Amino acid sequence: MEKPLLEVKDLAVNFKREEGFFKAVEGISFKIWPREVVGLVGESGSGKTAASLSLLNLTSSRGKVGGEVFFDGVNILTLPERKLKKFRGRQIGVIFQEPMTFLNPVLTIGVQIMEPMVEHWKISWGQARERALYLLSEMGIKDSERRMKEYPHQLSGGIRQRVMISMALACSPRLLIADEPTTALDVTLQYQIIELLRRIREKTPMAILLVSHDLEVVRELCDRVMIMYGGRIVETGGIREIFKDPLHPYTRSLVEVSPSFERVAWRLPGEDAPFSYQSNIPAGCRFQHRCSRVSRECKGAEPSLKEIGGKGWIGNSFSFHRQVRCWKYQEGALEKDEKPL
Amino acid sequence: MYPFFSRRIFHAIIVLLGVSLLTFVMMNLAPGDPYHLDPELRFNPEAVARWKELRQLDQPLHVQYFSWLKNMLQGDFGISLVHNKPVWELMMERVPATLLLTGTSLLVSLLISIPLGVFSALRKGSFWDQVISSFTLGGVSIPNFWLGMLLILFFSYHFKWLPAAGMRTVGMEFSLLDYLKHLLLPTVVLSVASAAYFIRYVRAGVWEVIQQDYIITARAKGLGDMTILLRHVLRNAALPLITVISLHLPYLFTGAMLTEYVFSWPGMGRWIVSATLSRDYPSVMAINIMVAFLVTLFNLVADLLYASFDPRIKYR
Amino acid sequence: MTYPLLSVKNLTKYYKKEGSLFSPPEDEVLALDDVNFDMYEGETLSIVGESGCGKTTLAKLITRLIEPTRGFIFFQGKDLISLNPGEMRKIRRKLQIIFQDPYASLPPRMKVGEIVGEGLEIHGLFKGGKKMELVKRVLGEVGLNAGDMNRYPQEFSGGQRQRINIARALILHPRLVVADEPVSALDVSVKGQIIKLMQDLKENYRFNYIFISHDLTTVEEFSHRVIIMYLGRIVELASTRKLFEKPMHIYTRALISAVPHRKALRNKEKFILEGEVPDPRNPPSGCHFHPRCSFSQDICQKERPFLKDMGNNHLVACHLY
Amino acid sequence: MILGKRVQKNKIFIFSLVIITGLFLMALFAPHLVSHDPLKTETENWLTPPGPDNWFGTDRLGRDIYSRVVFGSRISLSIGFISAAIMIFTGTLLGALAGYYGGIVDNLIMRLTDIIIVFPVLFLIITLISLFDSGFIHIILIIGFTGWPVVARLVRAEFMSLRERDFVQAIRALGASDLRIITRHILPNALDPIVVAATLSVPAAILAEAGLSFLGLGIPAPVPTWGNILREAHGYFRQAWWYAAFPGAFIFVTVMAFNLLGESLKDLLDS
Repeated sequence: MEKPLLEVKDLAVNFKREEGFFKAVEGISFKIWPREVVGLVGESGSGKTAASLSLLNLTSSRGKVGGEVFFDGVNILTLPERKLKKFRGRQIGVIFQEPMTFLNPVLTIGVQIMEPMVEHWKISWGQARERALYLLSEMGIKDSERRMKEYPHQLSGGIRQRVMISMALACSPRLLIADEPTTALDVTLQYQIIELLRRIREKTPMAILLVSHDLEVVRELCDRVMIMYGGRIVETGGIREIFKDPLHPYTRSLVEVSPSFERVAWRLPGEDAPFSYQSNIPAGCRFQHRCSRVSRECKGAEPSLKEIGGKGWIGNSFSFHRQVRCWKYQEGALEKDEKPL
Repeated sequence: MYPFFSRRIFHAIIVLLGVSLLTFVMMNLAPGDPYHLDPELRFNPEAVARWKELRQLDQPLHVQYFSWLKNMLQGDFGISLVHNKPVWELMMERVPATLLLTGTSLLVSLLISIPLGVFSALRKGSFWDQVISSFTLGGVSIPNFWLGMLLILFFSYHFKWLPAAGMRTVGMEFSLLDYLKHLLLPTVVLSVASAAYFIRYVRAGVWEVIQQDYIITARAKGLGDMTILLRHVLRNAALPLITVISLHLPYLFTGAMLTEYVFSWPGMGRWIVSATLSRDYPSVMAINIMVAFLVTLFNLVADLLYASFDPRIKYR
Repeated sequence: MTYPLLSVKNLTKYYKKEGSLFSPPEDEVLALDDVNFDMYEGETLSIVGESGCGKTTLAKLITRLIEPTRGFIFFQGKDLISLNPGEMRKIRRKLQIIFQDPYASLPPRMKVGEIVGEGLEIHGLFKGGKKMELVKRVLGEVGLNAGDMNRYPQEFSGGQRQRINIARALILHPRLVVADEPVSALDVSVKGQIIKLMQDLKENYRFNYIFISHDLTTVEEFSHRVIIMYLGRIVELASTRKLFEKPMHIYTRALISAVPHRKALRNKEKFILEGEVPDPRNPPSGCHFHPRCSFSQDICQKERPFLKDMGNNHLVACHLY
Repeated sequence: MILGKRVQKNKIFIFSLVIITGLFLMALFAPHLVSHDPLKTETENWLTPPGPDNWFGTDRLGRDIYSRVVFGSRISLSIGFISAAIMIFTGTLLGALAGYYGGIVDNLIMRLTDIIIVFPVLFLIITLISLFDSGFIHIILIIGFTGWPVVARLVRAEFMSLRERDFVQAIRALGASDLRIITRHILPNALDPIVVAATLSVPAAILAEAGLSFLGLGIPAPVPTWGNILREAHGYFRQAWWYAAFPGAFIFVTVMAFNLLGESLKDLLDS
């Protein structure tokens, strides 16, 4: 059987703040298999971006990353910076959310696409140029020769995001982390980028971790999804199961707004979490303040991430479990939940 | 790109015209008439009238301004009331000395401040960063004329290593070493404040750049630290520094004036003080115009440099 | 006689900085090109389009936060553009705006009570205790507590801040509220709550609102009519039901196609657009949409299509019809 | 509030405040602190080194340098404060008008600023002083009215960006008048950088006055100012190091204290 490409164990990210540490991500564990496309969904502040960037130790200097990240069996978090650099860009590529700020304004996009190849493959700029041109045309950019000489501010939003993707794919990484790749774009462009990612997914033997706040985007591309809330994973499962039968109340609130959701909506009574919810973590379930079905046990202790039901399969080689972090499912209380309130 | 250049040059011309107008207004605010200082003219109305006619002082103000401006453009700044020599000649004797001093210290302070500032930003909060920050605080706070006196006390009077005054040893034949020796202390004194000021900006600028999203991108590509620093950080941090230098220039001249005074450096700074004390208005105004002209010129060059380095401006 | 609550005639806005001696003349940027529509009492009108379509410009023009290049805005029969600043300030009581960004739209150093009550003070309506009482009541109505009056905006989440914004606008009992993407900065689970709140309040306060959005799905539930905009122009205007049932303009169809997993469209043809919205500094000739339109003909490049009534007040600007 | 806690934690802020308060008290109670009449000459005691009778030594006329330095603080601080106040007031007013109204108003004000700013400050001050004489009031006014352009540029930039912010637009949409928008909404939010600029203007004014006096263009002798003492010391300091050391050190410490205060204020207000 194949080994997982990425195995994350107990990942934690803490940010140093004036008032002490603030836990952005706490105890996250998951695996990504080769060629698999996994979604990581959560609202702003849920820790999804911190979690994805911490895989390569790219959080700012104030962020402390804990836990283990095995890439192809190597624990890359324990590597010295010098060796970790060999993974960044080469084994794992990253697409960022806002192409305008994540591209260097004073360098031509050509240089920015070529530099990871020059760095990792030790090839000449001339050789890198060939591949850069190829990548740009693969991204559907016409007159790539001219584009190579342009600066980010001269490009439109859609082209910038394509440049960003070319950059991440430059060294043919084995894992692609895409952090909200469509969020900054207009609706019709989002669609184009999703289609582009779908094509890339079919053409390259690359695994993708797609980070997004939008379950619909994830649904378009992913096999499997993990839902985060308050720095924790609250539910995981195959994308179809999640849409058909969301277990965690938070997941349910996300799925309910989907136009295709056909069941009775619960409607969350609670407001979105007050902005400091992470510095002031409640005892018990983190979702309790917004949950419509909160009971006494939810306020006592935090539920664990529990495996539910049998194994799911991706293709026929990788298996996974459905998991949920909610008291309702801790003691086989499944039936109770089936009836809408 | 060319519209930007021509507009910028036009702007500089407008500023210079404003400068000349302001100077002209100040000159006309001068109490009494300059000829009052001349005992021969003082009690001789006919001579006064002739004197006035000669200098076109009987014309309306705007005519006077334009003829003054015309003269000035031809290098005629009038006659010094004290030295009885054309101001232009006096200026040509002194401008090079000031430019030598300010130029050297600008260069020195940049050579010191860029590496220190970059280092400080990369190691923000470290022991050495704090040492450098303390130095910059002292540097911007210390009155440079006092610093000059202290240095003279130590290096000239106490240790007798370096000369305390002038540009060269009087009566000695030209020697580069002698020049450099004379230049050393004034340069140090003048550079301290500028270096401190530049370090702060370089530090803040580099720190800001390394917070930017595109630095995360560069790191995510697995680039080496040196590549990131040189290609991604410094290129972006260097641009604002050009502006900072040009904004700092007037302060450099102010510092030069005091430094020249302390070290008896034969430049414009010392001259404007003596000219002011002796109410030699043509000289005072000429110096003002000259300095403002130099600053404007440098600002213009800085802006054009900035524009040709920053792709975002080039295409506007 | 009944006249429309709001009537927009030939409204055009170019952003342009006149080149002076000292600053560069900037290229003319097209924001709004000859826009016409009426809005009637009791209706909720939505304006939908992507970035650069002029929807935010339109919001700012209607509330006269910026001046139009050409055109007229009649509000309750009055020509807003001709009003002098004093008259305009008075009429603002009836004409409110809610901004997109809940973080930027509240003054950071004022307490919520002061923020919400400021409108009353400006218009000299209530002061002191009476004012505070009213503020308390309105805060209650938008789902906040009286105790929140003494807190600062930073202490609230995005959704709560948007509630404060709504309270600030509603305390003056406006006739028309222009809501410029009020929920697009909010998380998915909060969006619905804010929209529901606005609908509930509409019943109580009897105001009308223009809802601006980039997202067609958001507006489907509650708006009576929808305007679709593209690069400064209205391309389609119809009742919500008709628009979703029978979208006419290719752009509208593409917008609807872009909504993932829309049941209604699952079996219908999908329109996927190539390319991007063109540069508004240099808009295409003729129909602004023609470079991205797969049905583009010669005429589309030459002539601008005007809005045509296809029956039942379904207006579309396209040479195909 | 949180700011209060941060103030307590910021030792530099407290330290600089203590020094400045000390200097203030010194200026205020100068007559009670001195051991000698700062103007009384005792020629037989000229250039005495520091000792129990004359803590900072005596000058070329036998005057007590300590007493002169203490009295000098009155001039330095009052010039520093009043000139800085003029700079801030003028700069804020003009910067606010330019930034809020834009257009012609902005163009006129900014062109004036451009023109003044290319003159090195001290050159301009000296020139003006040669025209108006160097009385106490004149010096304060001249330093104040030549220092505003920097403040004006800063305030203008703040106003321009605040004017476009949503919350200001929202107040405008409520029907508020320009005066209300400027005073109640823009100014309070632009206050932080103005406060910092004000703190940093004081040492700039103090240095300008000291430099002026040092060049002999400041307040005429025999009034003791730190710059004046340094000027007199210029001819004597090789024999009498104390002549220059003490007044200079006082300028240094005062300027540094204000710079520190400004820096720490910036840190406090930024976060």
